[in-house]
Amino acid sequence: MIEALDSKTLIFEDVCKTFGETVALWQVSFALGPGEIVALTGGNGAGKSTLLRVAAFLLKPTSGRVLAFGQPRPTPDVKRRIGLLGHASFLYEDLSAEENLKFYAALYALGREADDRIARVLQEVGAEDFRHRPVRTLSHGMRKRVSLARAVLSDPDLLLLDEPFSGLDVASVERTRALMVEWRRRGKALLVTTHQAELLEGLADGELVLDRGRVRSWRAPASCGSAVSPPVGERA
Amino acid sequence: MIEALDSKTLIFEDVCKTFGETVALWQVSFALGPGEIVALTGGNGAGKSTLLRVAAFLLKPTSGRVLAFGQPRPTPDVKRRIGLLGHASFLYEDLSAEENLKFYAALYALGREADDRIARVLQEVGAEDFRHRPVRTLSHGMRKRVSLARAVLSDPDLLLLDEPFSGLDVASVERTRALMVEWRRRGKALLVTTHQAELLEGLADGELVLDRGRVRSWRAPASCGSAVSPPVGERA
Amino acid sequence: MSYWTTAMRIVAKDLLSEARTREMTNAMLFFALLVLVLFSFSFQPASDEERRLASGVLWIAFLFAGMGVLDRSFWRERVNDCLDALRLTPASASALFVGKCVANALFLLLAAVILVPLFLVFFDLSFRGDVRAWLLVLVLGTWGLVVNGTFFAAMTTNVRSRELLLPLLLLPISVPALVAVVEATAAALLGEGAMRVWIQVLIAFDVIYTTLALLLFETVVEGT
Amino acid sequence: MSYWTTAMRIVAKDLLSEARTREMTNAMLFFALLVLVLFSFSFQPASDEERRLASGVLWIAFLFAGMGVLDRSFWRERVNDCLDALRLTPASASALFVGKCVANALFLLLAAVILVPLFLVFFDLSFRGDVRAWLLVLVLGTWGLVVNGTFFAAMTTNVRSRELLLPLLLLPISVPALVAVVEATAAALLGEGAMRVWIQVLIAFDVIYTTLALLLFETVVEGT
Amino acid sequence: MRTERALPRWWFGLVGLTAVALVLGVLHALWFAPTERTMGTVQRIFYYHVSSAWTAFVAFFINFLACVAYLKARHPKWDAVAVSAAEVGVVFGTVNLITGPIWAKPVWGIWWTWDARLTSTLVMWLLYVSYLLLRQFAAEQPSQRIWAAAFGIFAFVDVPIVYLSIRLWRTQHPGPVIAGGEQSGIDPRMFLALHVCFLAFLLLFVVLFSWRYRLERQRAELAELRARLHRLHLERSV
Ligand code: HEM
Ligand SMILES: Nc1ncnc2c1ncn2[C@@H]1O[C@H](COP(=O)(O)OP(=O)(O)OP(=O)(O)O)[C@@H](O)[C@H]1O
Ligand SMILES: Nc1ncnc2c1ncn2[C@@H]1O[C@H](COP(=O)(O)OP(=O)(O)OP(=O)(O)O)[C@@H](O)[C@H]1O
Ligand SMILES: [Mg+2]
Ligand SMILES: [Mg+2]
Repeated sequence: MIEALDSKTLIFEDVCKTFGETVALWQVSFALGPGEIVALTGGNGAGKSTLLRVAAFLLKPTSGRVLAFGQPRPTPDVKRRIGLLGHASFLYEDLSAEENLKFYAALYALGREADDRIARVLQEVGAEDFRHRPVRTLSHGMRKRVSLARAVLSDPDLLLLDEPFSGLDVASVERTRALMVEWRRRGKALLVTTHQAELLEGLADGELVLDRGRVRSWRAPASCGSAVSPPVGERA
Repeated sequence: MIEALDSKTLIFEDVCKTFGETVALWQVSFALGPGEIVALTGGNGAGKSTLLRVAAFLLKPTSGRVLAFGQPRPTPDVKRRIGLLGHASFLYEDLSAEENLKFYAALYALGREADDRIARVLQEVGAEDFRHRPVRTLSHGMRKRVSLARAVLSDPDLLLLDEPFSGLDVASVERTRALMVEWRRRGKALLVTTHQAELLEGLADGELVLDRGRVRSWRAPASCGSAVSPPVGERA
Repeated sequence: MSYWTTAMRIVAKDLLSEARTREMTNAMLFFALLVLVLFSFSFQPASDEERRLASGVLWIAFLFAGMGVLDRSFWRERVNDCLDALRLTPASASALFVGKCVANALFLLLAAVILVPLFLVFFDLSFRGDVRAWLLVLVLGTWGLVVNGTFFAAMTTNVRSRELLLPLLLLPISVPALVAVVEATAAALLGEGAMRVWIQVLIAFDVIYTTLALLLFETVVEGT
Repeated sequence: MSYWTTAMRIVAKDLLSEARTREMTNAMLFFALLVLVLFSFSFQPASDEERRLASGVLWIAFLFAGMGVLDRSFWRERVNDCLDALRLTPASASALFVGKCVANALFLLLAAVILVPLFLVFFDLSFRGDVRAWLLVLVLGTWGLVVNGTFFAAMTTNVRSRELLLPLLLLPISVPALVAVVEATAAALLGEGAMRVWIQVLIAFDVIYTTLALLLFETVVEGT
Repeated sequence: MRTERALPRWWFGLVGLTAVALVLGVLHALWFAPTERTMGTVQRIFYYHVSSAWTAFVAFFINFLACVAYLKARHPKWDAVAVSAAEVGVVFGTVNLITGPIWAKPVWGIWWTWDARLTSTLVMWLLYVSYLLLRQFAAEQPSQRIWAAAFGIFAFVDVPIVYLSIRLWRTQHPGPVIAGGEQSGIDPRMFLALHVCFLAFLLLFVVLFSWRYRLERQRAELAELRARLHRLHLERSV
């Protein structure tokens, strides 16, 4: 069991996060390994976005432990290997899509490969046509595509995607799903929230269902089903 | 034909809207009558949100004519009868959901019925549990519900809903669809954009498909299919 | 719902937001302190000439606070596009305008309540002239600044280069009011010179620009 | 990517955004004009005492511009939660800090470039003292203000009542630097009094606080 | 983490000792010390004026050390030391700031002037008030203590400036009389009275500080218990 955990990309152990009286996460435990896609579902306010932000080390859990790539703290190397797509776009409104990506590429220290990567992710998400327009003039779905491009810019090994399909048109949804298959093939770990479960059907290897901060059910990816102790919700 | 048009809630006649170089709408014509739900679809950047904003008199078309309730200008009475749910939430972050609605209720001059209406819309969208929490602490879907409550607060006769389902959980989506059926029964006109066409299947009476600002296809609601001249896209 | 009720709802909402965050009140307290500390080193008004100057200093501090108020006042409406939502409601634009003006004027008068006593105590000044007349000057002056400021701020909210436009429009328009308040304050501090004429100037200024703003506001906002 | 390159990317990004919107530049131009207009009514510095005061007026205008710069500087990062995105990147927090400081300092120096000549011309002032020494004072003073301001602005970005907190922390910390710049400017304008000691104070101030800020920034930001 | 319920016995002994020292201080200041030649009786405020300033310096120095220790060790006890020292320090600072103007009015004819000593003292006081306010405003932030510690270190820079201000600049405020060099110096009985007062104030500081420290630790304990209770409650409701 220890060995299995060692090979995991992301591990949550009894993680709780409260905001004052509000319980956003309560004793959440699960693990995610390379080459696995886990769907994170649950109603509005279930704690999905909070979980992703905790996983990205943007929020500190109130208690419990989070390990990404075996590390409990966000070292520069760990940060480079995590990509987060959040509800907010993380984009500067006055800069163009490309300028935004160039800026982030510099912070991710992509160096000389930056231009290639930028061209590539822009093409992957289908944002080439409007790469030079300021973000403030883009439509909702166009921004979403650029945000996704930003999240995967550094070619991270752990992808945390918060409702990646919402706002995208049908063609983009298909393209994004194809990208996910490709990423899984390349051994990346994906944690994806969505309210459109059907879009992840046949794609997700495991599923984590939250209910008001608690784990309602946890279906571990088939390859390593027994690696993690059963979640609290099932124990009770 | 004239009579038929007279009874329409919303009429677009050859509407164009450009932002500098960008063409957001090009010669769009269609009409929407009471008790009809029209689905407005199209890819990202097709011009759906722009169309809704033009219909709500937030944007002036570059050319062409828009009539809502027979009026070309937004008189107070017309404004009271239009409800818009946009991409932005239209909510004040520091106020609670209820305080936001109270404020808007005053501006819509709801007077004594305000409290009843607020209680009712909060219950309809399922936002009762968090009515007293400041908007800034709400999750994405929770905000969306409050936004929807705000849009329908004045019980408008023309509802312009921009991706009402995105971000909502499954239960809320169902509730919202049920609401739409109810609204249609009560004779309201609905123009609804979405990228999840399946959610409007069996619900929408007509469909307007945009493609880079142009009308790709226009299926008028069955009851009055021939009321409007064929759209430009088909003429060309 | 009557015109006034609408206006008052706007005021109530702004006050409530402010009570939650206390952004402006605090920013003003800070401005007051900053001005005091900075001037205290180089300025101990002894002569009458310097007392005249104190009136300029007071109003400059006041105006800076005021610019902050106007800026934040419309920021609040721009977040989440709330301004669009306001334009969607049937509430008359000029009632919205009056509401915003009153809220801004209240914030500015609050700034005055903080600033003026601190000024008097720290710089060892006192009113040798008519204090009540000066309070009138304060209220009239504040209103004059706020009416124009709110008008142009609303007009330029969606203009790209509004940060430039707002002051460019506002400043020259406000000069008569500024001259009047500074001179009237100097007169009040020194106890000499005519305050009456400046009060008349201010009343004329307020009446003219309030009327113009009310008449034109609807047109200007709907124009978009 | 080296530390400096990261810092410079931040600077480049802020300058580019500014070039697009010209928000700050214009706000500053406005401040400068406002101060000039207001003071020109009541203030024609004839005596040396009044020249001392001019130095206070200049710096107060400058500081208001500075607060605006700091405010907007972090607004820019808060829109769309960009600050979170920065925290996601492996770039060292202190490099981000240095980048922000440099950008803010550049904006403030730009403000000075606009303000100072206008001041000199409108109030018929001239440097009787050493101009080059005064330029050094300007740069040192700007840096001192910006280092602390950026540090505390970053620290308090997510605090609810940050608008209150920032000035509360920043103001008392900056007083030594403020005194020094005001006194040094007075000395430069009057051509008497010691500038040297104030320059030393500023250097000490800058060195101490830059060191402290660099040492503590990572801790303070990552602590969240 | 378990704090004693009852106050320890040594603490009550300390309170008694402090009381005695304070009485001795009053006797020295008002009685044993000679009346100053030019200023007269008002000058006797000197003993409290200076003792309170020195005690405040000590308090702020302790705060500084505790802030550094907290950032190094991250143990909440250092944070408790820091906040207690700052709070009591502000109290003594306030005494100094009140006695100063009381003395100034009859001697200088004004309550206040903006010389280097007075300004820097006021700024020092403001800094530590800001420190306390920061803790209050950031109370719900997870990094509240880290921020407070950082600010404590930033703030301490001003303390030596206050001390050195009368040595570096020409001030309205009198120059150093203790440890000030050749021309300074005071009557030995004044010197004694000053040090008795200072000692009494130091003891008072220790009393207040230890009391406040205990309170802070108990508060932390209470918060911990509350959190645990909240947890139990939640576990039930699962
Ligand atoms: C008005 C506000 C005043 C403030 C804020 C103030 C502040 C201080 C402080 C902080 C100290 C202790 C620092 C040190 O020992 O170097 C001090 C010491 C002292 N103060 Fe004041 N003071 C004020 C007024 C006065 C006045 C009016 C007098 C007498 C005319 C006075 C006479 C002294 C003396 C003689 C010392 C001892 C200096 C030494 O030997 O170091 N102070 N004051
Ligand atoms: N900063 C915050 N302050 C207070 N409460 C918060 C904060 N962030 C989130 N919450 C609360 O935590 C709970 C979980 O929120 P979260 O955003 O994680 O939900 P979610 O599962 O992403 O929902 P959605 O599907 O609507 O996006 C909600 O009750 C929310 O109100
Ligand atoms: N304020 C604006 N300035 C410039 N261009 C704009 C502006 N608003 C919209 N556009 C452009 O108009 C076109 C239509 O945008 P719109 O937001 O209407 O698309 P949409 O159909 O709603 O797309 P989505 O599905 O992504 O929401 C896009 O190319 C967009 O970039
Ligand atoms: Mg979410
Ligand atoms: Mg859209």
